Amino acid sequence: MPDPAASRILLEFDDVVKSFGGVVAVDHLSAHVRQGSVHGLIGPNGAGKTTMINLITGLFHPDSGTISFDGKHLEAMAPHQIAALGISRTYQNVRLFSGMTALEQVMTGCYLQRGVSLWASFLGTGNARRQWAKTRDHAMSLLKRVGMADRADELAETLSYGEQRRVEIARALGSDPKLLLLDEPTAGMNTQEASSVGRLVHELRDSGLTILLVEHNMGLVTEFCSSCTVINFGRLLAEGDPRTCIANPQVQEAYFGRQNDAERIQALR
Amino acid sequence: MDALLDFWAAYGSTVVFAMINAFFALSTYAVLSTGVLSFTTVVFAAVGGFLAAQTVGHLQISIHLSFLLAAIGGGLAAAVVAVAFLKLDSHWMALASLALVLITRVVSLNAPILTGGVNGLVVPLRVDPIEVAILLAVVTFAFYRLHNSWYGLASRAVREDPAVASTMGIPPRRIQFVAFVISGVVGGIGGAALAFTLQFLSPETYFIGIAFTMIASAVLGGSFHWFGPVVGAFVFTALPVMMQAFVPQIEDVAKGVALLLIMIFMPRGLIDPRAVRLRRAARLRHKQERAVNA
Amino acid sequence: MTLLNMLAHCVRPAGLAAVIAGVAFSAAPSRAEGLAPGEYQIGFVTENTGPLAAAGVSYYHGAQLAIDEINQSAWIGKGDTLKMVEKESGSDAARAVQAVSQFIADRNVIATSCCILSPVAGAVRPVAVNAKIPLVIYGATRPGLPQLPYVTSVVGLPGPQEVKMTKTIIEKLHPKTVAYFVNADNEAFQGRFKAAQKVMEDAGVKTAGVISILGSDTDFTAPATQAMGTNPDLIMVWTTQTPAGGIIAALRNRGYKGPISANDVIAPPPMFKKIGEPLVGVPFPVLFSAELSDTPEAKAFIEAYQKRFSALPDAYAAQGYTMVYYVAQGLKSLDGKPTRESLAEAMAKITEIDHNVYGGLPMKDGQAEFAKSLIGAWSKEGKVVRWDPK
Amino acid sequence: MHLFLEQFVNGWALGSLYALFGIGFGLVFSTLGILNAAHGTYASWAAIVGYYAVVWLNVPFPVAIAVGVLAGGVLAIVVDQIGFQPLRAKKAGLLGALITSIAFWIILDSLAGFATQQQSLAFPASTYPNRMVAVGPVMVPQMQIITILALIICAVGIYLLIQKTRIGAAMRAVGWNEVAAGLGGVNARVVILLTAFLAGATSGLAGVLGGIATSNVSFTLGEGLLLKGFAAVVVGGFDDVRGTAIAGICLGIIEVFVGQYVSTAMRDGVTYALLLLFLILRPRGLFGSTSFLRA
Repeated sequence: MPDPAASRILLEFDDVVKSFGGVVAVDHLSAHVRQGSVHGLIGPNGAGKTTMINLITGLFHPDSGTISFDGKHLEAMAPHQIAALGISRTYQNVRLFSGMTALEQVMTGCYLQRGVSLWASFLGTGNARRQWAKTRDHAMSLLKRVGMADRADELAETLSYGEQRRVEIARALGSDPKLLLLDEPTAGMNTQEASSVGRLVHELRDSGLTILLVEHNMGLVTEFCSSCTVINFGRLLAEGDPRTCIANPQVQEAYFGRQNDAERIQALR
Repeated sequence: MDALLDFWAAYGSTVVFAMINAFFALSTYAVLSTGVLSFTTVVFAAVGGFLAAQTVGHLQISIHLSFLLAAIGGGLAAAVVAVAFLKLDSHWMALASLALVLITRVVSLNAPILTGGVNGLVVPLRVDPIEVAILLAVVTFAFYRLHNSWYGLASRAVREDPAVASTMGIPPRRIQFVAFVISGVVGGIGGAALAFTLQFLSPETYFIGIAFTMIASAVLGGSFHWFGPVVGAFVFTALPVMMQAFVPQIEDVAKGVALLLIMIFMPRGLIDPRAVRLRRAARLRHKQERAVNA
Repeated sequence: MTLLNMLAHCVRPAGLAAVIAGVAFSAAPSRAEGLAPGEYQIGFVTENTGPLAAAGVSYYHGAQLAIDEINQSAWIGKGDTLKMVEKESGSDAARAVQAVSQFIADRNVIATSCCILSPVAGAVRPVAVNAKIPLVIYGATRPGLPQLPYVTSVVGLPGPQEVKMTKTIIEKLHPKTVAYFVNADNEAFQGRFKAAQKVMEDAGVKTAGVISILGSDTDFTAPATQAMGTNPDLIMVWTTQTPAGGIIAALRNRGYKGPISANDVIAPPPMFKKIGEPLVGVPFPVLFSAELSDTPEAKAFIEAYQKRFSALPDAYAAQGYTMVYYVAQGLKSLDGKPTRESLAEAMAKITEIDHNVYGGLPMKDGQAEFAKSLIGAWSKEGKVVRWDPK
Repeated sequence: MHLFLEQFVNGWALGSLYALFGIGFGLVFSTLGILNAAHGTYASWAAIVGYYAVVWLNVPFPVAIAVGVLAGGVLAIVVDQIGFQPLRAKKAGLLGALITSIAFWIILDSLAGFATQQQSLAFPASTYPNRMVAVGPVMVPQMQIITILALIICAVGIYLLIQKTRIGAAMRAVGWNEVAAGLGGVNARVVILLTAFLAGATSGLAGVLGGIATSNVSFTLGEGLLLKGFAAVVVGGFDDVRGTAIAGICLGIIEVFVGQYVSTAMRDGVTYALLLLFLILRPRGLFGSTSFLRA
């Protein structure tokens, strides 16, 4: 396994500013994510983490600054173009499509990998049918990978919250991304479920994926991330090794006020 | 068999109008299934209808060819409309489409060369109901294929959550553009079918009445499944006939009340795949629970 | 709720279709229903709801009255009687076509009658022709609608009565300029306007202005100001009923003192009740008027109508009445068992409707021609009188 | 010049009716998120009720207006509670509410037809102020002055209500998010009822005044107001009463001037083309500031 710390930079924020009606959400932020890493993005509530994810995926466009991915500038691109470059994501509060089964959700995630034109798919040509079956099998294997294969034909909204998160991750994997953005994938999960997500993250990294993980659970961050970025009020607080970052007094202050209480950090595990 | 012939003689025309309304409902469904509420089907129907009537009248082309022209005309009109409208947010688009319907009537009143104006337009040919039925079957089959293709999957995603769909690489505006063109083609065909059935067109023919029929049909039948609009169109067309048979004095009121009850008790329409799946899931859970208990 | 539950469980399309078909079948006309021997049905497409319901109800009442009279007096003879069956169209072409199709399917219906609006009549006409059933049009005025032998019309076409009134007005008032109000979305009134305008211009009366309005318009203060702004010697109103009332009221309210002429839409008594004073002295051409028509048939009709409906009949009621007598006359002329085709042939041969309230009603090529028209106007007391400019 | 002034006043009065109606229509759209096709029938019914109050009970003019306005408001509440409340619970969205409102349109319209025996009625001339008043060089009918004043009073009143009072703040909050409003101590139900009533009453006022001024009390009354009022709302911007009022007046004046100086046949075409242009080029209207994306 190549050393992530030495690998090339896959995603880079350079002096990015984004404000909403006078409120600055991301304030001259520069940061980067290296290829093959599991990179943690942490900060208190309202720090601008989700805004960053939305900027990367093109749902928001920065007021100034540049965001580059694999050498390409993202800031003027539409979300679907960015997705086509190989960036995929999940959402803080699960956003699955109502009325679709788990398998259909993941199939939809495979849209970019469908291999045939819409027209051929409509006509149902032999090739289109073969590709469809192939994609379907692939979607099933993704569901298996997140441990949801036996629930494939169930309506996603009838699944439990944790199960929905897994389906959402499988859907995000459908486009065969290079960079996966996970926005608080363990929110609302118990410790057991959370660490199984952590294991999944490692498996994915081992298969060559770069992962940007927005996470509140410090335990998970220190356990699974190889590097991290800490932000508050849209500004960079610390960067680098997770343990070092958390020990940073500024970070401590942002999270806990003036107290330096290691036990409370422990309590967050 | 006799009963069937009797039925056809009495209600054949109702069935034909139901089929025509099914085209309009499907046309509305085409855009609705990508999350766009648009009344422009009326406009596409007018384009298709007047185009078909005029080409048959002046160029003496066959009825089949004129159906093709109506489909193309409707599709082209839809492409133009889509380019202008797809910049707008959903609510505004609904309103803009309504404005376009109103303008269509003013235009058809004031462009007698194209539409016959206030005097109306006599359509010399009549379409065979069987041909309408075949055409509807073909169009419905096309919607079935669409539903089960990548486009169908993408359109459902765009409808449920366009932002999420776009981050999965599905371009919402492009899917909606395609939806508009489909809507235009089907609306144009429906307009031509209406022209060749009524055989007399006036500016009133393609107006608010169609807009309400098609939206009500699509939503009543169920706008989450390709077969919903067809069912809705048949129910909505048959409703006045039934009401006339049972409560002739207050048939309009009864029609409104029926519509209201359906909306209150089945807001997602008569054909709702989600409800079916939810019921199936509930049944399954029930069975499992019983198995566990036993 | 049970029906809804039923529907709710029938989400399977086939099941739903079966339910619809079942309900529809149960509503289908049954051949088994017994009819008295020699009883013939007229399928009447009513317009008792919708935008034209005010006139539609009058047509319907007139026809009802004629049926009763004919049956009571055994007018057809041979023991034959008439029965009217109605279906509502709400002035919608598609619904009218369906209604006529259902009449056609019912073997007991020997003739049909329909339509105030020309687009609706235009759509119904081919249906009747294809099915070879007599269709008598009672309201729509588009020229060329009759198609012998099946489609005939008892409506006065725009032209003669407008011409007559316009000539009289020129003679009596000597206007030099005229402003016209006309319905932009109604071909019948466009026709009447054009007929009047031609007479005016042929007589050297200049057009001061033509103001188009739409049938659904309600506010006429601005159009009234516009018309008055052209300083005409006369204002002619060729519009449908509600706009006509509104225009005349607006003109008078804004202080227009000059002469106004209108058309028979202001003749029905509810119009005077509604608009009142401003209508006084406004001339209108009318083929039938409860107050002016004085033939014995007309008087009997008026009396019977008033007795039955507690209201004076208007020109629409007279047309509905005429329609039924026209069909009855066709039946009367036939020997033995009439069929739809033989009735159509018989009706096409009729050159004069015998029983009419107009003092003579010739039929030419299936189209009624009104030889005599009257010029009426409202008096201060709310009676229609012969128009007298002084 | 004289004609120009007269027509200007005519247009202003006509536009005031559109604006009055539009304020009610827009209120429901921006606060409750309902595109209400039945809104026109509130105006028809207000006029019909006002008419019968005059004809049967001989009530004086101001009372007739009040009765009509009340009828419009109550009808709006009834429709809201029967038709829209169940949908709100099920989150059926814009489309479900639209279809429901179409159902109500059909029902209320045909009932209005029965109530008027399918006739168009008119208030007897003696029951309302129907003289002309000299305002500077032009003669203006009293009803036009009343209509113009009614709009000014209603627009200012509702604007102040929405912008300056607690209940108005609650209405705006409901417009944004019903759940948030519920949490913030605002009783969403009360706000919904109040909004419905206010909307029905304003449109009802337009109905009564229009019915009197145009000698047309019938089921067709509301339809014309609906289309033009809708245009006023869109051009003015949905969430701003000032915009609706100004846009309504402008539309009335434009309509009259197009009829007078351009072509009466194209009159409505110009109105709707303007509407479309506004939608495409400036979808937020004259004053509207927010979009409808409630993320």
